[in-house]
This record gives sequence, C-alpha cells and structure tokens, in this order.
Amino acid sequence: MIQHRVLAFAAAAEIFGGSSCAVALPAGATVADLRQRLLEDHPALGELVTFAIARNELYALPEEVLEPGDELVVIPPVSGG
Amino acid sequence: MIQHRVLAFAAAAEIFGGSSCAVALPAGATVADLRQRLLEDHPALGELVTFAIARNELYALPEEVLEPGDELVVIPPVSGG
Amino acid sequence: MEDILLSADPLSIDACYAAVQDPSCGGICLFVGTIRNQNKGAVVTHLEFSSYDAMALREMRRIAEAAREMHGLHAVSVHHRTGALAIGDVAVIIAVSSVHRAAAFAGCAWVIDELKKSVPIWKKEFLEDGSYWVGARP
Amino acid sequence: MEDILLSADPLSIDACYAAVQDPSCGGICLFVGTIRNQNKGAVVTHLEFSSYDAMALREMRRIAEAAREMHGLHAVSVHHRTGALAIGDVAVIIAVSSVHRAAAFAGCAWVIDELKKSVPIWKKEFLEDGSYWVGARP
Repeated sequence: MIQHRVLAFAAAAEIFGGSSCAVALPAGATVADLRQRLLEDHPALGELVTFAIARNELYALPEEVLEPGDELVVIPPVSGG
Repeated sequence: MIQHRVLAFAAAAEIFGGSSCAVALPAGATVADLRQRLLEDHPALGELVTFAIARNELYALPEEVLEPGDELVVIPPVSGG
Repeated sequence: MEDILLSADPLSIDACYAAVQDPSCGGICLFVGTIRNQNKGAVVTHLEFSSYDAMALREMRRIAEAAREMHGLHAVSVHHRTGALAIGDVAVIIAVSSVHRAAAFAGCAWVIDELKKSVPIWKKEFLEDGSYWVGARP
Repeated sequence: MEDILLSADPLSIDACYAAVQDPSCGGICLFVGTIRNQNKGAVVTHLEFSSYDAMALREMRRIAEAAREMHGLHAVSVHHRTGALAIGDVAVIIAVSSVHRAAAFAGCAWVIDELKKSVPIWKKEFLEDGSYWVGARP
C-alpha cells in the first residue's frame, strides 16, 4: 500500500474538514481508483456538481497511475474570474 | 438662386483648396443636385472612393431639399479609430 | 449612460473605465486603438487627425446610445483623440459595462466597428516619403 | 509574450495595458471583471477567493499561450486577484494586443471563457444571510 496525501480547496476542503486527507491505495492504483476511494471516504463529495483531480499541477486523466510523492488535489467546480 | 456655403475636411478640403466653397443652386435643389454640381466644379472629388454630404450635422439623403442657412459638409471616406 | 469625448490631450483608460464602472456590472470590455508603426508594409512616422467636431460628437453619441439599446449595456464611453499623434499613442478608447460579459464584448466590438464607418474623423498618415489621407482614394 | 499575475493586492489596468502594448499593434482589447453587488437576485456583501496558486499560474500561462497561438496575438496579460474583495473591486483583468482588432476581441473573450472553466480559483460569495462557494453545488 502507498500512502497518498490529497489536498483540497474551497468546497472540497470544507467537506474534508481541513486542507488535506490521507488515502492508502495499492501500488498501481489509478486516478479513477483514488476518485472512488475519496467518494467512499467523503460521500459529501458526491453533492458537488462535479470535481476533478489534479496530479502534479495538471488535470489528471482517470487512467493515470499514481506515483509515490505525487501532488494530488481535489478540484471542485472552479469559479474564478 | 440660393447661395450655399459648403465646408470640406481632409481629402475634400485639399481638393477644394480650402475649407469651404460657394455653390449657387435654384430654390428647391436637393442634396443630389448639390453632389452633381460639386462634381462638376471639382472633378477631383470623383477620384475619392466615395463621399457623403452632411446637412446640419447629419448624413443627408439624396432627395432632401436644401434650405437657406443649412450647414453643408462634404464627408470623404472617414478613417477614425 | 453615455460618456463622449473628443480631445486634443492624451486619452485616459482609467477615465473611460471609471465612466462605465458600476456595482451592478460584472464585466467591462475596453478597446484601445493605438497608432501602428506600419500600414500595408509602409513605415509610418506619425499621424494627424482632422475632425468635424460637432458632427463627430453627435455620431459618437448616437453610436453609444444604439449600442446600449441593442446590447443591453449599462454604460458606454467613447473617447477619441484629435491633432497630431506619435507611434504608440492612443487614438481611441471604447469602454462598455454590462451585467454579463458576452454583451460587453459584442457591444464594444460593435461600437468601434460603427465608429470607423461613420464618425467624421480623418487620419492622415505620414510615411518616410510622403503623406496621405487613409482610405480616401482607391 | 505572456504576462501572468496572481496577486493579493489591487490589480492595475495600466499594468496590463503596458504589458501588451507594442508599436506593431493597432488594437488592444481588455476585459475587466469586477465584483457585482448581486447574483441571481441575492444581495452580495463581499467575496473571498481561494486559489491553488501553483496550478492556477500554470493554467493561466497555458491559456495565454494557447490564445496567442490560436488567435495570432502579439501579447496576452492575465492578472487575477486573491483574498477578500469588496463590491466593485477588480477580480480579473485580461489584456491582449494584436495587429488587427477582430483577433484582439476574439482572443480576449476566449481567454476569460477558458479561465472561468479551468483555472483553479474559487469564489465564496457572502450574502446578507450566509455564504457559499459559487457553482459548487447544483
């Protein structure tokens, strides 16, 4: 199992109750696996219109494999501008 | 005959050789009549891409009848902005 | 609200912005037209505007009012320079405010398009080897 | 050229204009997004931005570069505020310069559209009776 630290902003941070949470996933787990686990651990994420996952400051595709040390961030619907 | 004073700007002023010229036209003459007379008196106006005639600070229609004291202006192609 | 200016002094973007800004508006679009250093490949050294001031102001106001009506804008500012300008100088500023931004972009583009079609202002470009009234002759 | 800024201090329209202005360009289009005093009928008292700064800057730069490429722009400036803002404060400024104005309008509109879609910045609106993250929930 690999320990990942997942950061959150805005509505996602309020759902986490803080600016990050820890998630343990098997080696080879993908972004899609992380998304599923986050929804299990924090069902309120499902209340958002949508959310994306950023990996190392880029929007991640579902099939991307997580690496130890990745910067992972939950991105709720953006509303800048 | 009514004496009209016709102002000109830019390329039209250069063709007139000054900022205005005088034109005598019968009572009841229209903007179209004025245009024709201006082209006769200053054939170089025909070298312009086009020109409009303004009457009392508005673009005039060909059928408008000239009145004594009208402010008449030759408007060569505009190029502001 | 319409804010119209024809001025021999340098134009101010901040003045145009301030004229249209309003707490009800989320979007302001500005267009700033400046003097380019070339036109159709020829090197432009400087430029002079001639203007039929009374009619130019009347046309600028008509266009601003029509833009507000057509695009549902809150306010429109149209400032145009007169006299001699150097390369890089600001010739015209359009600022429009609206509740939503799509109308601001469409309205601002419409105003500058119309201004270039109908406002009696004329640009004389000075090249290294002469000068001419822009657009006057084929 | 791209000029990108994320700042806790008030934004400057003049700074964005200066960043994109060039003697080869005849047209500069700016968009200024400000804080409205209402949204969907509710009275907004103030607002706070939260931002994932490193990624926001990266996305802002990506959008500016893509806009230059797609619309043939000379330069693009994108400045966004962070922190607490009052009604009327400037949240974002986009400035783009190009040789011809149609590209400037199209490019500027594209940048603000894309920014609102993908840059990780979040707006919390404070109403008279509570607060919420804009667009987060249905």
